[in-house]
Amino acid sequence: MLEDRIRAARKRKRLLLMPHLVLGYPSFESNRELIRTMVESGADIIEMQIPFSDPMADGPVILKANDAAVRNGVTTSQCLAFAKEICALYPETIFLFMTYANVPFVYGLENFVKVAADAGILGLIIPDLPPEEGAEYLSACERNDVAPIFLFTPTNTPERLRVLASYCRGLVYCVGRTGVTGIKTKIDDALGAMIQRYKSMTTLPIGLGFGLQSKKDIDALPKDVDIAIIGTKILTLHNEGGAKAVGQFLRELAA
Amino acid sequence: MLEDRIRAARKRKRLLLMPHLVLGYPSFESNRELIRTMVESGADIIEMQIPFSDPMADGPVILKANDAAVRNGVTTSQCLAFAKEICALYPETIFLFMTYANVPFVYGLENFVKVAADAGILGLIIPDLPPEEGAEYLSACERNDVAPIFLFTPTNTPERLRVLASYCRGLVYCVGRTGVTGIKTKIDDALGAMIQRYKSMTTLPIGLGFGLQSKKDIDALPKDVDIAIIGTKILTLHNEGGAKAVGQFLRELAA
Amino acid sequence: MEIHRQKYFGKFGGMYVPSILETTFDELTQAYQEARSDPAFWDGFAQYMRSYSGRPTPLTFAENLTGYLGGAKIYIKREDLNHTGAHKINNVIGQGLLAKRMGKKRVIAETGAGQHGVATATMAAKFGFECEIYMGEVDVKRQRPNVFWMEKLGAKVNVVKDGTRTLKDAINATFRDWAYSMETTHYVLGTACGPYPFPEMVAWFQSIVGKEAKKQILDVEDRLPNHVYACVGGGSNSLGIFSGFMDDKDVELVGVEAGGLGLDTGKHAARLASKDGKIGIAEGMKTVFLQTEEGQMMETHSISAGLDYVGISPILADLHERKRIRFEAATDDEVVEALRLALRKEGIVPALESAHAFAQAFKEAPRMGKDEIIVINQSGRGDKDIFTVADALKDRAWEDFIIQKAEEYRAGR
Amino acid sequence: MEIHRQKYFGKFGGMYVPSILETTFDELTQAYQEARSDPAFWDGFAQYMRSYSGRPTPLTFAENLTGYLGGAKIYIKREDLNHTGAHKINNVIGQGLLAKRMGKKRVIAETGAGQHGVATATMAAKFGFECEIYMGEVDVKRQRPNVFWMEKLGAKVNVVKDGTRTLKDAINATFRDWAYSMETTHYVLGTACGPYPFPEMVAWFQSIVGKEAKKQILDVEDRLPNHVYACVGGGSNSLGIFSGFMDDKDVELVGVEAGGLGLDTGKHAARLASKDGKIGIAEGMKTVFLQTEEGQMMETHSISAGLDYVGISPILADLHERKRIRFEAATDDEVVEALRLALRKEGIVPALESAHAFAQAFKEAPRMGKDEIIVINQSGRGDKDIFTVADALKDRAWEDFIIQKAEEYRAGR
Ligand SMILES: Cc1ncc(COP(=O)(O)O)c(C=O)c1O
Ligand SMILES: Cc1ncc(COP(=O)(O)O)c(C=O)c1O
Repeated sequence: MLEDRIRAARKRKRLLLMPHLVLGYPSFESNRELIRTMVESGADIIEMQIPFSDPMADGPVILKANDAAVRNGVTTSQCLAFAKEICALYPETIFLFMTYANVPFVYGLENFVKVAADAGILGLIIPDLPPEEGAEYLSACERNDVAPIFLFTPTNTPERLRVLASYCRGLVYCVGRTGVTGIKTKIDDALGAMIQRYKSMTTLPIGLGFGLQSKKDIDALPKDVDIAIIGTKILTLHNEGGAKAVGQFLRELAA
Repeated sequence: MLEDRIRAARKRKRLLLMPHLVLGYPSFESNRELIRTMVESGADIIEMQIPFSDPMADGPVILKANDAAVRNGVTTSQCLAFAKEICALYPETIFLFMTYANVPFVYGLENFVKVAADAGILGLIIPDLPPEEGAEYLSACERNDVAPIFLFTPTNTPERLRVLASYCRGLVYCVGRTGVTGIKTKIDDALGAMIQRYKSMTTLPIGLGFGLQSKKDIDALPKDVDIAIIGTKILTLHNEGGAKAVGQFLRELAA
Repeated sequence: MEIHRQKYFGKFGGMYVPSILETTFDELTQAYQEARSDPAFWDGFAQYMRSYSGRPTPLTFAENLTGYLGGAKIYIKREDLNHTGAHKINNVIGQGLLAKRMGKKRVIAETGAGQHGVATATMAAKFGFECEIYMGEVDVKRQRPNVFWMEKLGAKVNVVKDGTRTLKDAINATFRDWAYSMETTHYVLGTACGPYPFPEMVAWFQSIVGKEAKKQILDVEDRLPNHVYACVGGGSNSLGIFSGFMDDKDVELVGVEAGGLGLDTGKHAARLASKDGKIGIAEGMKTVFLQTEEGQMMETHSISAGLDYVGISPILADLHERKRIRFEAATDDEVVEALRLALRKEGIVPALESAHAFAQAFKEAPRMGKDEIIVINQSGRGDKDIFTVADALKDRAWEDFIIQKAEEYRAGR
Repeated sequence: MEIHRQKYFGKFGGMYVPSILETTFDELTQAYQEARSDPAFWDGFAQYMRSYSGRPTPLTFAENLTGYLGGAKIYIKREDLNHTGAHKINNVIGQGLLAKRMGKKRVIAETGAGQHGVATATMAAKFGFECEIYMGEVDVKRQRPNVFWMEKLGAKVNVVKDGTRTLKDAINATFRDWAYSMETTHYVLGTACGPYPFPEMVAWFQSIVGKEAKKQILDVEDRLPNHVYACVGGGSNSLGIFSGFMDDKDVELVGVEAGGLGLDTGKHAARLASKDGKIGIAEGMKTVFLQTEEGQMMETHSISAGLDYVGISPILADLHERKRIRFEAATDDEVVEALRLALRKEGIVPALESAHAFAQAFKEAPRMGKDEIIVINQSGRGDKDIFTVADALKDRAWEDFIIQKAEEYRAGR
């Protein structure tokens, strides 16, 4: 389902935009405004992170947002309810959840995937849940037609990429360089070669993430990239200039 | 010589008084005034301590006086010259030196004893120079007719007392209790017994020291005591009330 | 004890790592397993510990405590006598030798009490690695002397200001560093936690403690102890000593967690001894954590930085479930009292961490028979805790000294 | 080495004690000589050191320093790994066993660096003695952590405000205590100084260091070292290690004194390496002292409290005169630099005292052949010196920490 939706959108647009936000940060009210702006400014896919106290794969900016949201007392049920509301509001937009394994684990994995799917969530990104640890997760995703999305990273061997690809659905989340979120990727020939390598392992749409900063970066992206994933930059803009600044940035990118 | 002088004095007086002072503390000028007062107030024997930086057998009061005198830069030569002046001034009074082994050792032991004897000093008390370490000292004393005075203490065995007695000349310096200077001796039967013990080891006059505080103490002294040695009390009085206070105290004792 | 050579220990453990780290973990797992099946590696390790760290550490008979408490005979395994002052060096030298084998040039580590940081900085100086240490801001404050020495040993200390600013956040920060640096860098994890192979590997290196202790008690008593006590932060010192007696079913093993202000106050770090612990996934492993209903890791509390941790070794979680180890907790107050008693009676200065094991043993020993034998693992020495101990005992002279020192510093500026 | 069984060592030594202490010294001499001729006593002592203090301490090959300095092969004898962190415990346990044999109930001691005070307080706790420690006011200030632990170990610490308020005044104060208390009390003198039998007795207990070191170097190198370095305060650690090689005439022995601000500044504590030392009598012995023309003991200076002493062991003064030991001095600055190098290259933290031996060895090693072997005695660990080292290195973060701590204390009052 996710893959189909992405392919359909891709028909209308050379490059899809996938901004990120942290649920409950600074508040759900603010999330609502931000998502409306994102949708209106050309976002095709929105990655909603359910906050976690120990987001080991996130850099300082997203980490701080997680800390704040957790301290605000954001609950998983709130996030699921919020997703249901939002997905209904913007049926044209694709919504994904990103979170860490403990959140669905403690909620009840099976139930989490089902409720998320019912809410309209099309895919899940759980960076600390590799396929080997995720048998229950994978089968719940399959049953509920939610895409388990895995990350391709530069350090993964071809064999490993093949394994990841075999479990991945909807899109592959490609990492431009080593490291956690929030570090700028240098867009050069090496990146092109890397995307080629990823591409040769999968037929899924390619999302490239981590560190995109400007329209110039977007224009320089290798042509095989289907989706530009923008995390830290969006959060930084939002922290500094609110939804307005995010909207302006997305419109520039989409232009 | 010392013994004869003491016996002669003893003929005239039941109990001789032997006050103590630290040379150069607080100044030689002050020492002159103090000695004059002592002589005029009934002192028979005066114990002049040549200050040392590490007076291991002295209690806090005398220790502080030593520290101060050393910091004032008092020299051994000054002390010897001072002794010469004073002995000439008060030929009726007996003057002794008290000091620690390093002072004469560094000055030159042989020479020290000779110059002291020439000055008119009749006896030497060096608490950290036991007879076994003092061969040179003992022979210098003998040659110069200066009395090497040793201490009898409650912890010494009879054998040890006999050894000390055999080297001691002039008087024996008896310690009323264990410890260093400045602690009050309880004058009771035990003390009487102790003096008896000391007395049985020597024919020399008996000086009893350490901790005498008042006329009452003096009156309670066992009859075998020939000399009351008064150190810390004198220094304390001098610190608090100057030579005048010392004089008053000595006059009381002599009364 | 045959330590499992598999990622799970019962239902705990695993390898919950982001894909960016997978290759590193594969490489590490392979290097570790090769080293483990090469007897020369262990011999080299043991030899290094002998000539550099002073192993074997003694087993001291605590005659006065035994008499005072009036029950079981008490022995103390003296990990405090290790170079750098705690058992942490065992694991660190082991991983250092492994990192050399893997051709790494740099090491990174998290630290709570700072003992593991000092040990890692020490090993890095000795082996010629570059070194960075991550330490929570709260822990930096309460363990400044250790920070000082890490820096003087040439390590860079990064103060972690995320989350609860304690050990778990330092672990996350170190994993983040590793995600950039893994090619040149080895992450020297400091306790038997984290993704496979860390729990098993750290327990393996620490098993040197249990091997020695078993031999030593047999040498002096010609029989096994009845009870062995160890404090439990992540679980490395306890697994170290317990491993020597794991297969001896008659030896009771007692793990002592941080009871903080009391198990019913919510201010503690007792994952297994309290009712507050729940199974979860974080820091790369599935184990018991102190977490909210929502699965958020909680703030923990302990007087000892080294036990102030939300998670626990998956190996211990399993042994708890299988009832091989009994878990108890000692409160801050009991710990300070135990420290005082150990100082006065035996002239030893247990680290506040180790003093938890002492506190529990002191509670139980008087009720035991005189024919019973206890071994307490003194995982480290308490010198590092001087600021904490002085505060706990409200030592006025110490405060005066610090105030005067501060005035000198101010005047010099 | 056959240590002399007589009061004098060449022209040094003796027993310059007030008659009030003579009986005690006779009793002590007798007890010591009996113990010394009873092999069971030494065995008991060695066994105690094994099970309580972690002996034998290792001999560590300093591979990085060897490579960095490019000359002789450097080994380090690790007295820092003893319980309480220095060689002082060797002597203290020895004297403690003797005091028990003599039926004493109380022990007293002087201390400079505080290591001997901590060791004595530790022994007293372990053996059940009452304990009082005398320490100069200057030393209390620079070694506060040690004072803290002495008190927590149950000892009373008496601050000595006489004279120069350092070690020599503490020694005098302890003798004064002893003059009242000798019946119940043993004076645990901390170094190879003072009246007979202390110099010889302390050197005897410390000879455990040299015995081990000799065996260890023969084990690893199958030959004796060319040079052995040790720092010299009173002389106990140096005599300890040197004793193992005294009769091996080809082994050069190098004693390193405190050079302070430099031998030509008058601000040092080099009794034998400088021209300022002269023979004299104080603290109950005849030996070389730093004294004025008038025979008054001088104020000395050293960055390390433990070497900041006017006198020196009469045994060393004699060995100096007989040219068996070469004496050198290292300045405060050289010592801080040596400490820094030892930390960075080997991950070890020598006490500032011990760092004097390192400094001198570092000066000389580069000029030696690669076939030569050096042993340096690391007499203690530098944890205790954190305030001094932080000040010497002007560590801003440490200052900030102390200032903040002081503010907390002030706020709490
Ligand atoms: C002395 C000491 N003991 C115990 C611990 C707790 O860790 P673990 O449970 O891994 O032994 C620490 C941790 O820093 C420590 O420093
Ligand atoms: C670590 C250390 N080394 C050396 C010394 C100097 O004493 P000695 O010359 O007796 O070994 C001291 C004295 O306190 C010390 O603490």
